[in-house]
Parts: sequence; structure tokens; C-alpha cells
Amino acid sequence: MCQAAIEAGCRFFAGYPITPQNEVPEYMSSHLPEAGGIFIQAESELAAINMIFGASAAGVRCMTSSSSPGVSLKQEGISYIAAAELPCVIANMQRGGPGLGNIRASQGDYFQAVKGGGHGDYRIIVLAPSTLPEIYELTMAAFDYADHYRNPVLILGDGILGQMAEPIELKPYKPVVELPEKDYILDGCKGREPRIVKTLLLRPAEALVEFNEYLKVKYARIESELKLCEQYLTEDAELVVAAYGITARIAIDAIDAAREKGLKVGLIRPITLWPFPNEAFKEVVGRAKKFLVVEMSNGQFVDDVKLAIDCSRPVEFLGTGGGWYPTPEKIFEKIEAVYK
Amino acid sequence: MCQAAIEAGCRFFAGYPITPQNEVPEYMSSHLPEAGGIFIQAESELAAINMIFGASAAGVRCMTSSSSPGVSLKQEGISYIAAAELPCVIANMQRGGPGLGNIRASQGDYFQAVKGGGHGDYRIIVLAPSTLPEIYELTMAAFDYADHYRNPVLILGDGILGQMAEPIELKPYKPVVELPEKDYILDGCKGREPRIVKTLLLRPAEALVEFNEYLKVKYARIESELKLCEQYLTEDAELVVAAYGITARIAIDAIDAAREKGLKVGLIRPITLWPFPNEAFKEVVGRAKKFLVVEMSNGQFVDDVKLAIDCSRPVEFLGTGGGWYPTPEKIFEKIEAVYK
Amino acid sequence: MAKIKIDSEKCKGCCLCVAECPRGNIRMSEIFNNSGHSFAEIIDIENCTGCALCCQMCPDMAIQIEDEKKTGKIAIKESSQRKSSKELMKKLE
Amino acid sequence: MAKIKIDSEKCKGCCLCVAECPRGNIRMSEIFNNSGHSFAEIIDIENCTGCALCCQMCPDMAIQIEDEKKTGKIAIKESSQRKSSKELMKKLE
Amino acid sequence: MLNKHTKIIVAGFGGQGVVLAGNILARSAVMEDKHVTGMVSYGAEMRGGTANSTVIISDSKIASPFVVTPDVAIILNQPSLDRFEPLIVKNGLAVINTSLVSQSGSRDDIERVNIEASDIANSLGNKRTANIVILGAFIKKTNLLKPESVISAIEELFSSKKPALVEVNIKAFNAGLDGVK
Amino acid sequence: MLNKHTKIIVAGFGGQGVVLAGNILARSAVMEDKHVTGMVSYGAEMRGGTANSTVIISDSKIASPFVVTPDVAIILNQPSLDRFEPLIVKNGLAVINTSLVSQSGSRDDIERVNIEASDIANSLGNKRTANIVILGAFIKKTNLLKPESVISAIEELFSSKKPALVEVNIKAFNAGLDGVK
Amino acid sequence: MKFKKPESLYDRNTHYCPGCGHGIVHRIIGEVIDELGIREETIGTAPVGCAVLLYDYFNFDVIECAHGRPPAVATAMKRIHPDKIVFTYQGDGDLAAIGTAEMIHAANRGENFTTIFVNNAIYGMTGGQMAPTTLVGQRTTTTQKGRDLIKQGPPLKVCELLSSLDGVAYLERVAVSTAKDSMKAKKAIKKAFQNQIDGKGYSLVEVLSMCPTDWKLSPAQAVGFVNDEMKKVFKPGVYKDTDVK
Amino acid sequence: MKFKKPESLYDRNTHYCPGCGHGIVHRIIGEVIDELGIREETIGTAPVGCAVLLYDYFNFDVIECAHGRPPAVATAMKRIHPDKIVFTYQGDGDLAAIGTAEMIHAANRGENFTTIFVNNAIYGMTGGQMAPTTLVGQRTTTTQKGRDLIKQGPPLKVCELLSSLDGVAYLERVAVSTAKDSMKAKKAIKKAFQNQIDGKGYSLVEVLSMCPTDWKLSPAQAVGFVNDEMKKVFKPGVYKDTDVK
Ligand SMILES: Cc1ncc(C[n+]2csc(CCOP(=O)(O)OP(=O)(O)O)c2C)c(N)n1
Ligand SMILES: Cc1ncc(C[n+]2csc(CCOP(=O)(O)OP(=O)(O)O)c2C)c(N)n1
Ligand code: SF4
Ligand code: SF4
Ligand code: SF4
Ligand code: SF4
Ligand code: SF4
Ligand code: SF4
Ligand SMILES: [Mg+2]
Ligand SMILES: [Mg+2]
Repeated sequence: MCQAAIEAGCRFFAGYPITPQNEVPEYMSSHLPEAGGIFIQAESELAAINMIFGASAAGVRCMTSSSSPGVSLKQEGISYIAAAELPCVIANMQRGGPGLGNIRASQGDYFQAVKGGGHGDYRIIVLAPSTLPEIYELTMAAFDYADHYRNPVLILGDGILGQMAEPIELKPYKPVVELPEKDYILDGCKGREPRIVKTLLLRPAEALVEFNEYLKVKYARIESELKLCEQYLTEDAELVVAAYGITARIAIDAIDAAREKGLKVGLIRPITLWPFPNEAFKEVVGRAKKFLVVEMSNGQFVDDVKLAIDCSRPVEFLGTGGGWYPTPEKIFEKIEAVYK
Repeated sequence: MCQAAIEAGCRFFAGYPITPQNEVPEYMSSHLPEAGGIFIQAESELAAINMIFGASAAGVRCMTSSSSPGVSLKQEGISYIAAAELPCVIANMQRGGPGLGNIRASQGDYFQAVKGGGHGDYRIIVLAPSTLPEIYELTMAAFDYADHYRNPVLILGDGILGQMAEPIELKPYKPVVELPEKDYILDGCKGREPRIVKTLLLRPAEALVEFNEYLKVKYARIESELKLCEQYLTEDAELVVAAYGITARIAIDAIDAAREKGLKVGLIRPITLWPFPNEAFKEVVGRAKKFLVVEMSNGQFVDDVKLAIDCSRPVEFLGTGGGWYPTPEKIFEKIEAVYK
Repeated sequence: MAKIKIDSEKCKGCCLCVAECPRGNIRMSEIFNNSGHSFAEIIDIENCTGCALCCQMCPDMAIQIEDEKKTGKIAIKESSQRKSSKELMKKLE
Repeated sequence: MAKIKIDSEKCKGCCLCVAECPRGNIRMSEIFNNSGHSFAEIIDIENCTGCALCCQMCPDMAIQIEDEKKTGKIAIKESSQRKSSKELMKKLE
Repeated sequence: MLNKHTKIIVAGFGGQGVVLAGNILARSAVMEDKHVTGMVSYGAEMRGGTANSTVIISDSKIASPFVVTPDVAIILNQPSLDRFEPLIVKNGLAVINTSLVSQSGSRDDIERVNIEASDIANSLGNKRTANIVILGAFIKKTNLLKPESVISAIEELFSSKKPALVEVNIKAFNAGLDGVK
Repeated sequence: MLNKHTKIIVAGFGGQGVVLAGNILARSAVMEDKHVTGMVSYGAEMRGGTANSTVIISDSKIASPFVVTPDVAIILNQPSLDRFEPLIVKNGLAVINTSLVSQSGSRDDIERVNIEASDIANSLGNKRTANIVILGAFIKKTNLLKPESVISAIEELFSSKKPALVEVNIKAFNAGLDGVK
Repeated sequence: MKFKKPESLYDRNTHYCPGCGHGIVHRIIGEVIDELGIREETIGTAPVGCAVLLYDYFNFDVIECAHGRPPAVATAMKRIHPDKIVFTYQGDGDLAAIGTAEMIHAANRGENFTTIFVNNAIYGMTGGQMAPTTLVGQRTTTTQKGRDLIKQGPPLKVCELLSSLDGVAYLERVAVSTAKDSMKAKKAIKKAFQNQIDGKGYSLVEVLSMCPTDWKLSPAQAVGFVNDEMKKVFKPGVYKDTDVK
Repeated sequence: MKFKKPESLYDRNTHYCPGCGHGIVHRIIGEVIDELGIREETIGTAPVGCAVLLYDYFNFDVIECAHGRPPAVATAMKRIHPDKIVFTYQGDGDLAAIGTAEMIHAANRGENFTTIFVNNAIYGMTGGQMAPTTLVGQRTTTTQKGRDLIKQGPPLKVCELLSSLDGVAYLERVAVSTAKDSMKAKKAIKKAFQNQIDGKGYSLVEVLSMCPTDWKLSPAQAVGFVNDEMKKVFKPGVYKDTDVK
């Protein structure tokens, strides 16, 4: 992730240590300065996210990273960044919650990430990689989406992705979308009118309403343009497992086992959690009789699946909360149980 | 709200000023000490919510209050309190967002309140009053629910409710649910084993998973027991307007107008937003042909309405973001437009 | 004599300049400006030393001094307030 | 003579007591305890003054002194570690 | 929208006591066992600028507490007239503090009560009572509430915080009542 | 579950170098262009206690990176044997550091390779190389990876951080290879 | 003598109350920036507080920050644009309450930006609640009987607090409650900016300022409150200056 | 001489690394609480940091707090139970980084509880990142070439920082790097608790402590680091004592 970020031109990182994502600031602290960038170990997550606010307004590609409790502390800042329409990349390597919980992998922050844990009607783009090579690619793309849409992008990973090893083929950075000129940067008003970055919209009285109308349109545009989703053996699947991130990988083992037993099971794996790839789900609905949602939480992702298919098929659920992962065996059992 | 809180035995309040809810700490600062309680103006919302964490563990009924950005800052703390199963009451008098936004009334924090803006699989009870007398009653009840379920209760109001006047009939406090003995209080271990309040569950490795399983059951119990909802003219309604809080009041004017024109329109108003009163919606679905969701946001509450009725009816939407309220006229127009 | 100007529409009537003037040379108007404030007026332009203490104190940048060398007339912007409170008082008598 | 006791299963082998003993009266074992640590041993119980400096320094409360008056035997809990590293060394020769 | 309630707006500069005037109306209505809601708005400004306070008084339950098109506008200064006069319902009423409002309004489908409230207040020795003077005029004109209720409300609201001001405010109210033929 | 991959677990005390051993395996597999995933777990403890590292090596794509039932368990101490032996698949393999494991395991449906890795490491003058010794034994037994790959991986991983240790670790690896007939 | 609106300020009426000290501080900052010729190099940060709209008055780049976080934002800004002039403008709620940690750590890291700290002993914008700098005995909407030493503690003295930090270059406390004070304040603020230009590290000027509205005093009384009460507790003066040994 | 496990501690092995200072501090606290006879009146707070599990070792009521927030929690606890003994136990990350604001304000309010601040110049639990108190030149996982005075600023000195606050009753810095130091530390900690019993207000004892693991030193070397390096920068001594005029 870090390599990808630096490769993609990230030149500012601010973070505060928290397990399980300490590798990120540690890597950044030594490699970012070598690449001419700035690393700051902030005094807290609050300071970190607000440094990102400043860094983004200053015009550089920037990133922060944390894990669940730390990301909760960043919610106010994220709302501000979204409101100021500043691009940035935020990583959440989720751990078991609520509270201090534990440091195992989890997907318990889905709601926070996808619905928005901060205040107000804002949206952030949420990417959910499931392999290290994908993290590499999506991290690069995250900076592009952020700049393209002038919006925060969250990489929703988990403790496992943060601590596992897998070979990555290093690819040179190439933007995946057009990158508009940054005409909002604050760097002194020499030769131009002063610029203001702000989120308070008092006057005229309708200013904030209009801004929210604008945001609605902007978000609708993102929704229509950006939806990533992967499918596996869904062509003839009667039961479609829906899972994202690391859970999807585990599900594949279970699906392979089910296929061996002749069960027609496939997988749909959203890569963007917001925007949610509704179309892909709608497409699959035509064929599938049932869905099975598997997630490392007690049920958050499941709502979006239901909404995506307009509740038109039964949606079964297998969840594990508290930083524990479902084994392929468990998923297989569940598949067998719900498959009819 | 404050009077109700004190009447219900609230004896600890910690808050940080923010418009539009400054009346709350101001009232508390003078009246709570008179009632023998403790008022602390905290140095920040973070400090405030963590003081509540301490106060609740110390065994007193306690409360904090804020508005949108301040509530974002409390998300980590709320996750901790939910994880520690400590009772407390939190008020959010929502204002326009995202970011600093403005100080008008808004319902833009629905997701944060209902889905949970903090990390992990926790739930908080969310009450959405629409009149001052209801605030009075629900505030008292909030303390009871909090104690009964050992869970945080959020009163989701808005800037208007915070600043309007309406006669209230003062009623003496009477618990609405059974209040279990508080056997978790920390007050020194004289004559008993030491107690620990904690949210880190490391050992055995399954501890947190088991705790989350338990939480799931607890939440399911709350869901089955606690659902408040009001209906207005839904018996024969072909179009049902769904709205909560202040918006529902505005909708009533529009519905009355529609009725005068012979349109069969009714209102369903959830009072508990979590647990969501699915049953009431299901009951209405049998008769209604269509739903119209009205909310002061660009679309957050609408998802829960769809899920409550299993997407079995068209759900139209009228939203106003940015701290602006829909006028009865606008709602009426929309009713006319979608009514067929 | 300093070319001192008080912008009556900028003035919010706080009176801080009045206390600050070493010559006691500023008073508050009896009429109101558009924002409803009684505003500061120079009593005697000849008496003003141009020390700018009033300017230093004014929170609203309502007082400016154009140039200390040249003499000139004090230009108090005409308030667009319609009636002075004195006039009102009279009516009531 | 102090009735000093080192609990070898509590000891984590940090050696801090060794440096602290003014009599140089503590050494580290050549065998390991159940947690895999070489642990502290009193060299000569007679030589111990019971000054408790070692106790003050021990991060693991592994050293206790029962009573300064009475004499007694040092009770070093037997480690349940099976082989000493010396024995292992020998085998390799 | 449905004219079952009387919707009132009191508008002026911040500092002219519009909030207090609204409170007095609301309190008086409560005393008469009417249904009432009150609301305050500081416009877009935090400090200075205009402020307004809206009150709905009714014999039946009030749903929406918002006042978009007032039946009565109690106007304390010029900008408030400019802003709210166009919103008054047809055949509605404007009560105007002519001490601070010079241009007469543009509507000819509403009624008007003019009173030099600020001047009267000044003459009573407390210019801050213009809000109460104008309330008097409003009550005299509409009889929406009993003068006694308003006087009790004034007594109640001032006596707790500033008892010294009870008297002058009652005077102001009476001056307002008398100011309208 | 489906035995297309070789699932390996390396387990011992924190500090015995289980993570490093896992890394070396993973790195060697990458050099041979195999698919590989690696993962680390510190158990429930933050400090001290047991640690383990799991590696999956395969010729085809790897989905789940978790190892629940290892094909091979490389065991550096007694608690790890107690914990992981029961999980080894039928006909799987346990490579055991008998220097620190006295009770022999209870399974009779698995293969066993015993090596006194800690003693050998000690004899090489660096007791921290027991993890590498045992890797040698494992490679010798299974031929899963080429010894040269492992040696390259050792060179690569140490040369950047602690070049002084390259030599003794290669020695340790070779001693491990030789330790198994 | 000449006295004109500085170029760094727009010719606009402010939203501040009559007699509010913010206006004076704005004017001084504008003059200093003009005199140093750095308007086109300057990036200001706006706090959440009565001065949140300062970008409506200042004629240069400004970023409005979340309540209390200007030091974090300025840290990033200045590190990324080391050749620009960055300053934070913060109230006592913003800097000394919710933003305590950010302020202390930016100061201690010796970030090379300038802080103008407007201490009016109250939360102005939210309507007059107690601030960390509220005086003992001072009435506010949340201490209606006056701040109590036991319940709310003594006022927080920011210059004194920061003076022990090795990373800080310059600390001075001034006032704007008399013309003389304002001139002193200007000198201090100019030095604080000059320090930044010279790369000396973190400089903070605390300005004792009037809030007549929330103190419920007339502007003249408010000036008196600063001169007679505040200065007694918050002693004006230089608290640290690495130039002076 | 007699030396036994205090009643306030359970007879358990800790999870701390060999040579970790937390164990010594625990023992001292246990002894002090025993000696003052307040075990059954005591409510401790656990930080997030290596000492998060301290409730597994202490034999009295404990509340585990969010990272950095023990002072807020303790404030509420003590105000509600003024007759109980409340203390916070915090690391340098917990107290001097993320929890700076809470610590300063509780101290300044003069809350009548006791803080034991374990300064080991590193983030122990998360694996050795720089702490605010990391020494200049000290290598950590986020300052691999050593803390740089310019980039990361000088170490934050908590006792010096707090000494200017009027609300604070007692501040002392001690160490546990020698037996002698430990005995001094015990005296200081006892006084800090006694102050609370006597209602004197906020007392904080900063304890310089070893973290051999994350310093990547042997326990003996770690002791040397405290004695030779840390004490040079963090000078032991009494920084404030309202008893002494
Ligand atoms: C997170 C958050 N908390 C609280 C507020 C509300 N708030 C706005 S300004 C302010 C305090 C203003 O006081 P100060 O910083 O002293 O500035 P002043 O208005 O006195 O100049 C507060 C608490 C907010 N906007 N955001
Ligand atoms: C909000 C939040 N941020 C970060 C962390 C991760 N974290 C846990 S402990 C710790 C620092 C520990 O250092 P210190 O307070 O010095 O205690 P030590 O372990 O050194 O005793 C951090 C950053 C967390 N748990 N929660
Ligand atoms: S310039 Fe000096 S003398 Fe002239 S009016 Fe102002 S203060 Fe008075
Ligand atoms: S100081 Fe300025 S605003 Fe105040 S009265 Fe004088 S001119 Fe007017
Ligand atoms: S008690 Fe004193 S003399 Fe005896 S072993 Fe310990 S340190 Fe040495
Ligand atoms: S100090 Fe304690 S733990 Fe360390 S070696 Fe000595 S007895 Fe063992
Ligand atoms: S409230 Fe106070 S600080 Fe704010 S503008 Fe008014 S006088 Fe100034
Ligand atoms: S990491 Fe450091 S502070 Fe934590 S237990 Fe180990 S030695 Fe102690
Ligand atoms: Mg202030
Ligand atoms: Mg530490």
C-alpha cells in the first residue's frame, strides 16, 4: 500500500500508531522522506486527519491510515474534508470492536465507512481490496479517484490484509482517470484572487442547501461512473455468495468445495462499497435464486445487498463479529444448509 | 429536556458548547447543582463523552448533549460506552452539514445515529421526538431504557426542537420499564470482589467473538421489545408519508391539505429509529400502495423504510439537505405529484 | 491639521475612540446610521492633532487619516437615517 | 540471615537484581524455567543481608523476603525445564 | 396553509427584543390555555443583522411550527418590512414601528397598524421597550389575547430576571394599547 | 479444505523467529515463481506468549490465506506442539525442535521429523538460528523448495538489515539439511 | 501621520459586535502583513469562533479549520509550503480548550508558523459560555454565579504554559484595550511574523481582547474589564524570546 | 526487613517483557495502597498502552479507558465519589500525545485525583514508535535515523509543562531504574496519594521507566539508558509542591 502510495505521488502522510496498521506509518516514516515527501507522526488521529485537511488544501497528494478506534476519531475531520471537497486517501485496517475490542481482523466498520460515521450528508468513496496486489492497484487508483472527484477515498481493509504477505508485481503508476487541474490550492495569492477553503455556508441563507444539492448531483455522478465488482462462477449460479475483502477469498474456497459437490454456487464481490455496484447485483439476480451474505460482522453489508436487489430474493446471512473470520468449512456448511 | 433529565434523576452532565444546543448546558450548569448533581463544562466533546463513560461506571444517571460536529467527535467514546454496556443519554440537536455547515435544523446525521458512526458492531437506541412535550417524555424514558438495557440512548433532535417553545405539561417521573440493580458500579471493592469495566477482550481468543454474539442477542431482544411509532390517518391511506421528528409535523399540515382535496394520505412516524418499527410499516403495507419519505437530508432514512417494507411498494422521496426544512406546500405538491 | 475622516456607516457606535482621544475631540452623533447606531463625530477638526489614537482603537476601521500635511475639510458621510432622536423627542413633548 | 526466596517461575531473567545486589550475591541459572527464561539464583544465602535492593528492582515480584530475623533455607523452586543448556552442549561435543 | 391557526412573526434588529416579544405572546397564549408554538431565527447572521421570532396561536393542535406566510407581521425596522411584508397572507395584518420604518409598504391587500413604538418607548425613558409598545398595539387591534394575560406574562418573565423592569414594560404595553384607536 | 496447496505453520515463542522463518519460506517460494501467501498471528497476547506464522505455497492461485488445518507444522516449542499437532491434516507432517519439546505428540496418523534445532543452533554459536536449522530439516524432508532458493532468501533478507548474520544463518540452514537423514 | 485601511483587508463592514476586539486585531494583522510585504505569500487559517468569517475581511488565502485544529492544518500547510507565511488565528475556546493538544504539540515541535491567540475570556460565538481563560468570579452563561475556583479551576494561562516548551521561539502577551496597547500588540505581532520569515520557529502572541456582548458590558466597560481585571491575571509581557538570552 | 507481595496485587505473572519498568511501578503502587489502607476505596483507571491489562494484576476496582482519556474518566469518577481514591495510570503516548488536552485540563481544574505517568520514551504496546517523550537521536520504528530536533521537535517535558498551572498541587519526576530510585519513587507516589486523601488537588508523579523490548536493548542496557540518557533530559526532582512555599 505504502509503496503504491509513494509511486502514485503521495507526498504527505500523517498518522498515529495503532495496531494492526503500524507497518504503514513505519514504512512511510523512512521511505516518504526519501521520495521527497513529508511524514508526520501526529499527536493523535484528530491532528492527523486535520493535517491531511491542510495538506490537501496545500495541493499535494496525501494519505492517512489507522484502524477502527482511530478512524472513529477522524469522523469529524472526514466530514470537513468531504464538505471542503478536498481529495485524500484514508486507510482503515479494521480490528475487532466495539470499544478497544481486540487486534484481530474485522469488517465491523462497514456502516461507518459506507454510510458515513461523521455528520451531514456526505459520501466517501470506499474501496475494499481482497489481495495485496489489489491493495497495490487500488491504492494508486484511490489517489486518482480522490483527485478526479475531489473527494476523500477510504481504503477499507482489515488486520489480516495489514499483516499478510503476498507477492506483488510492481507496476509503474499510470492514472486510471483524468486528473483535473487543481485550481483550489492555497499557496499564496500571488498573481491571482485570494482563495478560501471553507465549509461554513451561512450566506445567503440558501447557500448550504444549494451546496447540498450540488453534492447530491456530484455523488450521483460518481455513482453512475464508478462501480467495481468481481464475479466468480456466477454465470450459472443458483446461490450467489456476496462477500467483500478478505472474506471473499475465504468464500472462494468454500464455493470451490461446493462446486465439487455439484452445487451451483458463485461469488459476487463488490470492490467499491460506495458506490455500491447495484447493477452487477441486478444482473446476477436474473439467474440466482438466493443470496448468501458472508461478512466479518454481525450484519452491516447485508442491508446494501438487499437494497441492491430490491429485496427480490431471499438473502441469507453468515456473520462473525468480534474480529474472527469464518472458515471455508463454516461457509461451506452454510452454503449446504441454505442451498435448495 | 433538561428538566425532564433532572426529574428522571440525571445527576451528572458533561458537555461542550455548540450551537444550536447551548441552552442545554446553560440550563444544566445552574439547575443540576441545585438538584445535587454535577455539571462539568468539558474542554471538548471528547472529554465530555469520556466523562460520561466514567460517570456511568460510577453509577449515576448521566447525560451529554451536542450538535452534529460535536457528536462526530464523540463516536469513539460512544463505541466504548456501548462496548462496556454502560447506560447513558446523549442528545444530538442536529444542524446543517457536512463540515461546519450552518446552524439551521437538519436531519443529516441519521446514518451516524442509527447505523453507528463509531467502529464495531454496536447499536444505540435512537429516539426521535417531534414535539417538546414528547422530548420531555422521551428524555425521561431514555434514562429508563438506558438502564434497562445497559446501553447508550441517543435523542436525535434538531436545531428547531432545540430552539422552539411549546407548552409542556410537567409530569412527575415514573419509570417506564423495570430498572435492574446496577451491579457493575465501581465505587471501591469494600465487601465485594473488585470489579472491572473494560472493552478489551483478548483472552481467551474467542472472548470478543462471544461478546459480540451476546451483543447480537441483546440487540435482538431490544428490537423485539422496543419499537415506538405513531400513525396518522393511515387506516385508509393509499399513500403513506414516512417522516420522523419535526419533519413529521410539517408533513401533517400537508396531509391535512391533501385530505381536504380528497387524497387518501396518511403518516407513519417512527419514534424509535433504532430499533426501527418494522412491524408498523409491514402492517401499513397491506393497505398502502405507495410510500413517500420526507426528511431533512438527501436520503438516509429512506433506506430503512425500504428495508422495513421489503421493497414491496414504491418509495418516493422528498429530501432537503443543508439545514433547510421542507414547507407544507412543497410536501403537498410532492404528494399530489406522486399520488395516483 | 489632520485630514481625519470618520465613516459613519462603518461606525458601530462603540465609543471607544471617544475615550481614547487625548483632546476629547470626538463625540457620538445624535442621529443613527443605517445600521441603527449612533456614530462618532469629530467635534472640532482644527483641534485634531492627527495622533491617530482614535484610529488605533477603532475596531471597525471607521476612522482614517488621509494626510497630516494638507489641511482640508472633515467629510462626515451623511447618514441616511431619516430622523434624529431629538426630533422624535420633540414630537412627543 | 534473611529468608530470601526467588520464585523461578515468576522470574523473567532480566538480570536487574544481579546488578543491584551490593554483595554480588545473585547469578543467573544455567537452566531455563517453564517460560524459557534463565532465572535468578542466590549464590550464597549466608551472604545475603536482606537489604531487599534486589526486591526493589525486580519488575516481576519474583523475590520475596519472609522475615529478617529467622534463618532458614533458601527455597528456589525447582524449574520444570527438562534439560540444562550445559547438558545440551555436552551432547553436541 | 390551512388557516386554522394565527401565525405571527415579530421581526427586527438583533437587540430589539424580538425574541422576548415572541416569548411574551407565547406565554400569554399558554395562560389562556391555547395551543402555541414559538420559534426563533437569527437569519444567516450570528451577530447583528436581523432576528425574528415566530409564534403560532391556535385553539387546536398545531402540527408544523414553521411560519412561512404569517397572518400577522410585527415589524420593528425597515429591513424587516422589506423582507416580510411580501410574505403576509392576503387580508393579513402588518403592525409597524413607524419610528424606524419610513418607506410605507407596497401591499394593498393587507391591513396596517402604524405606531411610533420607538418614540413612545423613548418617551417612557427606556428605548428598549419598543417591542412591548408594539405588542400593545397588536393586541388592541386584534384582540387575539386578553391584555391581562399579556400583562401577567410580562410580570412573570421579568420578575424572575429583572424585576426592576416590570413596571416600565407594563407602562409600555399600555401605551401601545392606547396608541391604537 | 481442498488440498491443492501446501499449508505450513511455523509456531514457537515470540522471539524464536517464527515470523522470520515464515518470511524466508514465502520469499523462497516467490523466487520459484510459485503462488504464496503468508500471515502472522501473535495469538491473544501482545507481548511474550506464543506466535505463529503461516504460509501457503501453491502452483495455482490461492484464495483464502488462512491456515486452519496445516499440512506441515514446524514446531519450535512444547506449547506449540500441544496446540497445533491436533490440527495437522491426516498424513501431514510435523517438524519438531526436540531441544525444547520433550513430550512426544499424540497423533499416529502423521509423519514426524525430529531435530534438536536449538542445540544445533547453540553449537553454531547463535542460539537464535534454531528457526533456520529447522527450516533446513523441513526442506530436506519435503523438497518443497530448492535449498538454493532458501539460501538466496536468507541472503536477501539478512543482507539488508544484518549482513553480519548471513553466514551463520546459511550454516544453520545447512546444518538443518544435514540433520535429517 | 497617515492612517488608512491596509491592502490586506477588504473594505467591508465586519459582522463583529460594537466594541469587539477582533476588529482591532484584524486591522493590526492587516497592517503588519502589508508592512512586511507578504500579502501574496500569506495563508491564514480561520478558527471556529466569532472570527470564523475572517476570510471575508482578509485579502489573502485562508483555510477555515475544524474547531481547535488550526495548528494541525497550519503544520501541514507550512511544511508543504515552507516559503509561504502561515498563521493561525484562534480564540480561547479554539486554542485553549478543544484544541489544547494540537496547539501544544505544534508549539513543541517548533513548527515555523505564527499564532495569533485572541483571548477574550469567553466563548463569543456560541453566546458567552465559560472559556478556559474565564476569570475566577466572572459570570458566563455556564457559570451564572461566577467561575468557581474549586469547581471550574483557575483560568488557563497559555503563555505561561507554553513557556516551558523547548520548541517555542517567541511568546508575548499583549492587549488591544487601549490605543497604546494596540500599538504594542502590533509590534509583537510584527515580530511574530518576522520570526517566521527568519525561520525561527513557533511564535505566539496572546491578545487580551474585548467581548462586550457576552460579557454583558458596554464597550467602554469592556475596555475597563480588560485593563483592570484581565491584565491582573493575564500579565502582559514577553514570556519567551529565543533571541534574548 | 521483610518484602512481600502487597495485598493490592494478585499473585500472578504479568504479561510484561523481561526488565519492563511497568512491573516495578505496579509493585510500588500496590505497596502504597496497602500502606495507606485504601485498597477497598480505590478505583484505578487503565490506559491504552502496555499497562492496559493492569486490572489483571491489581486487586481493586479498575476502569479501562479509551486511549488518552483517563483524566476525563477519573474526573467524573472522583467528582461522583469524592470519598474514594481515584488514580490514573498512563503512558507517554496516552498522557502526553493523544491525551494532552484531557491531562492539562484535569490538572488545571485541580481535580483531586492522582496520576502515575509512566514515561518510557516510546510507544510500547504498538511496537516502538516515537513518543512525545522520545529523546533527540533516539531510534524508534518511526524515527529510524533517530528523532530529529527539527523534524519532530524536542521531547515534551510534562512536569515542566504542568508546573505553570495554578490548579496543580504536586509534581515530581522519579525513576525506577535503580533500587534507590524505586524507593524514591515510592515516596513520591505515596505523597501523591496522600495529597488526594488530604484533598489537596491534582498530583502527578512522572516515572522514568524501562522498555527494553522497544528500545531494542537488554534490560541492563535499558537501565543504563534511563540513568545515563533519560535523566539528563528529564531531570528527576520535585517540580511543584503547594505544601512547600
Ligand atoms: C466540534 C465543535 N465543537 C463546538 C463547536 C461550537 N463552537 C463554535 S465557536 C466555539 C467557541 C468559540 O469561542 P472562542 O474560541 O473563544 O472564540 P470567540 O468566539 O470567543 O472569539 C464553539 C464551542 C463547533 N463548532 N465545533
Ligand atoms: C484511538 C487509539 N489510537 C491509537 C491506539 C493504539 N495505541 C495503543 S497503545 C498506544 C500507545 C502506547 O504508548 P504509551 O502510552 O507510551 O504506553 P506504553 O505501552 O509505552 O506503556 C497506541 C498508540 C488506540 N488503541 N486507540
Ligand atoms: S487623531 Fe488624535 S486628536 Fe484627532 S480625533 Fe483622533 S485621537 Fe483625537
Ligand atoms: S471606535 Fe470606531 S466604531 Fe467605535 S465609535 Fe469610534 S468610530 Fe465608531
Ligand atoms: S537482599 Fe540484598 S544482599 Fe540479599 S540478595 Fe537481595 S540485594 Fe543481595
Ligand atoms: S530482577 Fe526479578 S525477574 Fe529479573 S532476573 Fe532478578 S528475579 Fe528475575
Ligand atoms: S460575541 Fe464577543 S467576540 Fe463575538 S463578535 Fe461579539 S463582541 Fe466580538
Ligand atoms: S513493550 Fe516495553 S513497555 Fe511494553 S511490556 Fe515490553 S518492555 Fe514493557
Ligand atoms: Mg473567546
Ligand atoms: Mg510509553
